[in-house]
Amino acid sequence: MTDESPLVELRGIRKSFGAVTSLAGVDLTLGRGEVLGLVGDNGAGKSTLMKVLAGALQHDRGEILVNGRGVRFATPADARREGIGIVYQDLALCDTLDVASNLFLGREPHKGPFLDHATMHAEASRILRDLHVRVPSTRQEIGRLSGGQRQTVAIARAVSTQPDVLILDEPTAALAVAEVEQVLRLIGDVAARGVGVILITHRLQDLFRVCHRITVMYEGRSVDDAPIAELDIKSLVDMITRANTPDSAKEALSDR
Amino acid sequence: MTDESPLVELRGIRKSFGAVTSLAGVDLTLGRGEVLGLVGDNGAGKSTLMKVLAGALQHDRGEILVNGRGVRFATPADARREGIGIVYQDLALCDTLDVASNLFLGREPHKGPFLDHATMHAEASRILRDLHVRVPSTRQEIGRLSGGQRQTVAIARAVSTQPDVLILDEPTAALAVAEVEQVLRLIGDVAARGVGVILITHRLQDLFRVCHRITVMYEGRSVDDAPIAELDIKSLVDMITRANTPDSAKEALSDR
Amino acid sequence: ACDSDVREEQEAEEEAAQEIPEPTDVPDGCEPDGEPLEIGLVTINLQALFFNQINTGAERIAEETGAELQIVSGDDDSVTQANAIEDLVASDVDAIIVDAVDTEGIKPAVREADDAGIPVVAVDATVDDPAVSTQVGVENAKAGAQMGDFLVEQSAGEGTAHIVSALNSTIQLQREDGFTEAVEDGGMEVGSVVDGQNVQEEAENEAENLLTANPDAEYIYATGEPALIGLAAAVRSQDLTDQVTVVGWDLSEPAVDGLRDGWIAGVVQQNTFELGYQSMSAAVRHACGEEAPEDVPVPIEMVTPDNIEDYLYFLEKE
Amino acid sequence: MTADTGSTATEGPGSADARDGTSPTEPGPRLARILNDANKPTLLMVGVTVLLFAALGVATPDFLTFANLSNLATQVAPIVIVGVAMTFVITSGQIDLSVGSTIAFVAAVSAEMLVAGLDSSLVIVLGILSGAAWGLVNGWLAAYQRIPPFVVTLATMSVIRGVALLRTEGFSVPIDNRLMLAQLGQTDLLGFSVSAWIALVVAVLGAILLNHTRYGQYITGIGSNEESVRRAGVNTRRTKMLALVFTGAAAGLAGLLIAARLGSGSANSAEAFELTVIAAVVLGGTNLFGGRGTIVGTVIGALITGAIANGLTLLGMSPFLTPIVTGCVLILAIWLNLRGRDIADLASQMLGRRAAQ
Amino acid sequence: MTADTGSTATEGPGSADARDGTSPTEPGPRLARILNDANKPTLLMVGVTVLLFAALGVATPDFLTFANLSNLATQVAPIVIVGVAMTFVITSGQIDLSVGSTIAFVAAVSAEMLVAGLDSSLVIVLGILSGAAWGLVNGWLAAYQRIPPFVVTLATMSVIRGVALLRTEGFSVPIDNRLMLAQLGQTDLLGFSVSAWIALVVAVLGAILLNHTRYGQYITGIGSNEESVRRAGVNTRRTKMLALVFTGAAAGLAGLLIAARLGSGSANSAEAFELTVIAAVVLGGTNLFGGRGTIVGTVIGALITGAIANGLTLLGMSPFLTPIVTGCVLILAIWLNLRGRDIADLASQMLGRRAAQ
Ligand SMILES: Nc1ncnc2c1ncn2[C@@H]1O[C@H](COP(=O)(O)OP(=O)(O)OP(=O)(O)O)[C@@H](O)[C@H]1O
Ligand SMILES: Nc1ncnc2c1ncn2[C@@H]1O[C@H](COP(=O)(O)OP(=O)(O)OP(=O)(O)O)[C@@H](O)[C@H]1O
Ligand SMILES: O[C@@H]1[C@H](O)[C@H](O)CO[C@H]1O
Ligand SMILES: [Mg+2]
Ligand SMILES: [Mg+2]
Repeated sequence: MTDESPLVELRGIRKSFGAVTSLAGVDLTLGRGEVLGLVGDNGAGKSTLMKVLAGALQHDRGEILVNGRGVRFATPADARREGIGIVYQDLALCDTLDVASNLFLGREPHKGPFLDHATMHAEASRILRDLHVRVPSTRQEIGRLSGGQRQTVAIARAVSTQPDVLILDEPTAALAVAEVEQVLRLIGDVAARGVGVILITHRLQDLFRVCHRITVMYEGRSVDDAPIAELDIKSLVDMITRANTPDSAKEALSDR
Repeated sequence: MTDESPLVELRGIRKSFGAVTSLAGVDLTLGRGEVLGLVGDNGAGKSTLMKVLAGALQHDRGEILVNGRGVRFATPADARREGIGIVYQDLALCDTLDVASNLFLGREPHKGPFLDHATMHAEASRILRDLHVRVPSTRQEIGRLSGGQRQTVAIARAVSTQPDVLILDEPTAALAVAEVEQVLRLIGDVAARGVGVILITHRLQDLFRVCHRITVMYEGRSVDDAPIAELDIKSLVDMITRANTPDSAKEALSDR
Repeated sequence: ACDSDVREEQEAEEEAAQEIPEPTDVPDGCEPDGEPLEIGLVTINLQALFFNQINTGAERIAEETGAELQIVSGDDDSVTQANAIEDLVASDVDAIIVDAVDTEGIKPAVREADDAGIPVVAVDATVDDPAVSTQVGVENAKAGAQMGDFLVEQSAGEGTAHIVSALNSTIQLQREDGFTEAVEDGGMEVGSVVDGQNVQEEAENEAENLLTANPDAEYIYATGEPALIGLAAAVRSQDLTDQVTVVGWDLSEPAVDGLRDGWIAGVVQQNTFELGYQSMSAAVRHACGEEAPEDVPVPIEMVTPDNIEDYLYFLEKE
Repeated sequence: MTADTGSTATEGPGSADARDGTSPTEPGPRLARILNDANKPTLLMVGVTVLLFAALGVATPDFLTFANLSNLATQVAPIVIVGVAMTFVITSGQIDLSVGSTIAFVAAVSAEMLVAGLDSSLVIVLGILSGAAWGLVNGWLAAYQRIPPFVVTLATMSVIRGVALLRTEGFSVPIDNRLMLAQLGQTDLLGFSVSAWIALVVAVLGAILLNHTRYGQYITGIGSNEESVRRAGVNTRRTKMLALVFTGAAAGLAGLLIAARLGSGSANSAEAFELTVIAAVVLGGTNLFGGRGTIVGTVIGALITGAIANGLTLLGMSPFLTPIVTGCVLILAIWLNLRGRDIADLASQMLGRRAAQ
Repeated sequence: MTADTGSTATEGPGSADARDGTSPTEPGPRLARILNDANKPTLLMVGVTVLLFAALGVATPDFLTFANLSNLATQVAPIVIVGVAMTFVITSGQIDLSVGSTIAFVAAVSAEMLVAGLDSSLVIVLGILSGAAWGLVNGWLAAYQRIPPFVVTLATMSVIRGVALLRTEGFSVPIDNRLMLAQLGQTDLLGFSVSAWIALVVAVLGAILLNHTRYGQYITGIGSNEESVRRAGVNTRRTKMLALVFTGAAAGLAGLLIAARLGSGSANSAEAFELTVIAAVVLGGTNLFGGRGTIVGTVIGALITGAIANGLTLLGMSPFLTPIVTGCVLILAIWLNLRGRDIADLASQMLGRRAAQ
């Protein structure tokens, strides 16, 4: 439990849904202040893995270590307590609640037993303004926002919890150009403060702008891990699609 | 109603939700075999406009012309009949139905009064294979697929209806690299067959690979329209964010 | 057509309907403020023939005395009945007649009416409270016992009696208790008791199951109209008309058929029309400030296969 | 991806086109596949039902006799008939509270029509049609006027029984024992009542309609995401309205059968019937909020509730204890069913894993 | 984006930081804002209720008298009390069918306890606690054992009334008129009954809890998307269980008040009460599938149904017509409410447009 132990370490994580095996043994390491890119084909198991790390799903086998200490998250609340914040790919918003309520879900400002609506809306609009997010009103129901607006709210929520580990599952998928820039800048900022960031994205060029290291998943397994400096877009694409892997290696992989 | 009239023309489309005005007057033209990029900031009104064109929403004012003929879509079925196919940004899938059922929703193969399950699954797996889509099984409930898998099913559905106008609302947002390539190739293929394609995306580099022309929306209005040849990424970004528009011009815009 | 033969038979059978007995001793009525009397009647529900015949009787008296009668259904619920009485008090009726779902739970409402100076007549169900000006009704426990004695005669004090009851009706529980005591005193045993919930289909299902569980059942007692209708249907569907002897309460078409066929040995018939006549007459008298008796017992009739033809008017509504 | 279907065959070592997608329909290990594809909750419900029947059979010898099972079939028939239609309504995300009232209406009015001299055959047709007509009123108000079905059918529940009451003035209308309709209520075929056979036919037709027609797909889809189905070009309003017409017609049919069985039609019949039916549907595994429905489950749900009532009476249980035991057995049954699902999940997972190695 | 809030002020001409986001909370044109932000359905329901009261007042002079309005308040009090709690249950995507049985249980058992010599104050506490205890059973089975609340409460509905029946053997237990609890049922404060005042307090507390506490947020969020709320770190099981404890406790309170009013406790009270309560809640605008709830709406829903029953009796309507008219008025009320919403939408749209120019 020294300072040398990585911020997060996953070892041999496995997870099945009925007869479908989504994770067949994943290892992953994240350091303090590190931005880790997690890439892989559609259905490779990235989101499932992140749900496990965020406590939203329970894995069948394998270990999770935070700061070198073995943990088991029975609920997302457990993971939160360990300082893990996440933007889910499906955003995990409540459509009938308004923007501010979604932003503060689970940690609403309150005065005694009562919600502090005024602070909530004022804070919400401040946070959104800081993130350069434009929504018609913080009182708008979130189900009525555009795809990009929804996503920015989800990002704002995760960031504003000030986590030690920030997981972003395709956070920029629905964002316009300027908003993407904003998010990339944000990632740099939080990492500079020592936060460990895991970024899942299919926009490979973004990875090269913010990541320190890349972990590649393939069919439920972690198959590669390399510092970004050793990679270029072409090699990365090959790693994801396993285009260069000879059949024999694939075989070895499948038998593992 | 000559062959000279564009495939689709939208004139002065306006749409409000209660007090929120999403579309404040949009013009748009699409030719046969043309790939039109529709871009704009988050919340600019792109999805709302496409829902209007697909009959999913009814606009308050303005005209829709298909092949030079004024039409009014009361339901999505009406738009379908005019040959309009669409991939919605929210995908519009039914989570508890399986992959094949979603793929054929509304046009299920049948033998007499009965569903032809065998054909349905065989066809579904053929279509998905043609599109290089990988899902665990065509009998899997769609709610249990990964984000990218869901999106490919939605694309496969829209394409397989063989529409005259194909609307793609951020179709590649959740897709991995190879799948994105696949979709871009597909867009080129269908356009070559004379289909008009409207592509909404925030991945500007993709626009330059497949589009002929770009229409830019800003705060519910169409504000620019230019052949792709006249643009580069920088100028496009400026058009979207209206960075170069002097305040006086913005003013004029708002007063329009 | 499928039914043509039967239709011919039916026509041939068409017989003159019997007349409902006329009311005796009808009050004169009055018009206190130059307006006709307004009387409210809160009944239990509108679905049993029984209650509707009380209404018919009351309406007849209303016609003859020139009073206005407003009937409110209690929908089998004591709170609904209390609400209805409250509302009738608010619209300032001259008297209220009530057939209580819950003979205890109605008391505060009755007292409220009494406090407002509105006389209350209780019909069918006995409400034991000084606020009630007149009781018109049947002694259920006693009549149940009478039916028990009748069955003991039939069985010569041997064998087991089963019961189709309604646990949600106070009166029917009293009938069950009276009956149970009498048959046990007479040497018989009480076997299965099932709950028909005062609903025909429930009673039929439960009676059917009772018959399956007791394949050699000989004697069965039904405590009310829905129970007897359900029991009769069950006995028919199980083809047991030759084996069982049924006794119960309240005439209905299936009960009459059973009496004619002989496997229903006896039915307690309450004089429903008389209940209506008497309660309305008492209400009118109280409203006009006249004297009326505190207790009007309405005798029951014991209908048997021998005298059934005299009571067919109880199948009529009016 | 290591999935049960075709993983070894198409994605394993040596498969050159692994990159080009799996062949999703290729057959995988049989048992694991069936456990995964089949409606697991339903399979388990069957198990729980068998258990319940066995337990009751052991507890009282009368229970598993042919005569009693035949009675049971007759007793649950109306619940099954209306329950099958209700499965469509609930699967589409709607609800129908007016079925009990429609039963009463049709029972009473049919008896009146018979008294008025109409022929049984005509009365049967008119009875079902008038049920369907009330369903049309419900469906139009719910689907086209967009009033929540709960409110619509709560209101019509009051109106429909009210009309029946008004017509009959509370009088239960006797049906002459010799008329064809009354005879139907007393006829047996191969030891089972006509009602039971009709219920069987309705259930089979319902299962086909739900699982093997476009209509069934749309019903499920609407319950899952109505807007998606509408955007797919389907007339969702008509689809939803039709479901309510079905419950109306089914209630009409049930009303006729109940009148035939009791030999009289009463505006008093089938009070609280809606709850019994919805209970059978939900107990069977159909999601109360829509999107998932099973006809087999509904039949089983009806059988379970019917068997508990029937069995406890056969056991000679005190009527004061019956409701308590009924409730407890209900909870036990559904609990077993849910826990069983966990076990089956585990089993199919282990089978799948072995198959994938 | 041209929106009603702050559009002129922050996004209009001359605003330099338009690119940097709007100031979403800045005040816009008042009326348009209120129409847009306030719970439109609720505002409209108030309008419809006023209309109904006016119509009944015109039809019968007795209706709008103070004495009758006071009666009406007493009559709807139990519906409001249980309805407020039920609003939480339904908003969270659950349902509670056992409330009627709990009322009967508490009414009967409290009467028994009084007969046994316990003090009224103790009986009141025990009555509410025993209601809450049944709610805890429901909540534990539903939230922690994951049995659908519909099935759980259907089963306990049978069990709870069964226990009450067993204890009282079906007879109603009289309460001595002079005991404090019975006195409560007859006391007026400022012309309104104790029940009515308690209902008012419960409604106010409920509205605060739903709209101004975290608990209320989570209830609404769970009904909208339970998994999202769970992922936000909230203990959703406990939240859902608590809602069922509320309905249990509320039913206990209502049971005490009903027993006090009737001067007796009966295991047969409040049959089908659950339907009345759910009707009031849904009529008031709470979504039966969860995610949207309104306490004011529930109170209005209870008032509407109560006023119809009360008004029709005052009108001297034939009991055979009453259910028909009741159903029709219900449909009319909700239809007006929905159409009215369209009109309000139009109005706020036009106001918004004018403001944006
Ligand atoms: N609840 C579930 N039940 C069954 N299968 C599931 C479930 N959730 C995920 N899966 C399967 O697990 C696999 C991995 O899914 P996951 O969402 O983790 O992929 P991903 O790497 O995030 O893909 P994408 O890039 O498309 O988001 C997929 O094949 C998916 O179908
Ligand atoms: N049903 C609705 N009710 C109220 N406002 C709505 C509704 N739908 C959309 N809006 C608003 O209309 C505006 C335009 O939304 P739209 O989804 O068309 O944007 P978009 O250009 O597709 O954005 P994105 O790039 O984020 O997908 C947004 O401000 C949104 O909040
Ligand atoms: O006395 C009556 C009748 O016997 C009827 O069968 C049911 O309710 C009771 O009040
Ligand atoms: Mg993913
Ligand atoms: Mg969009």
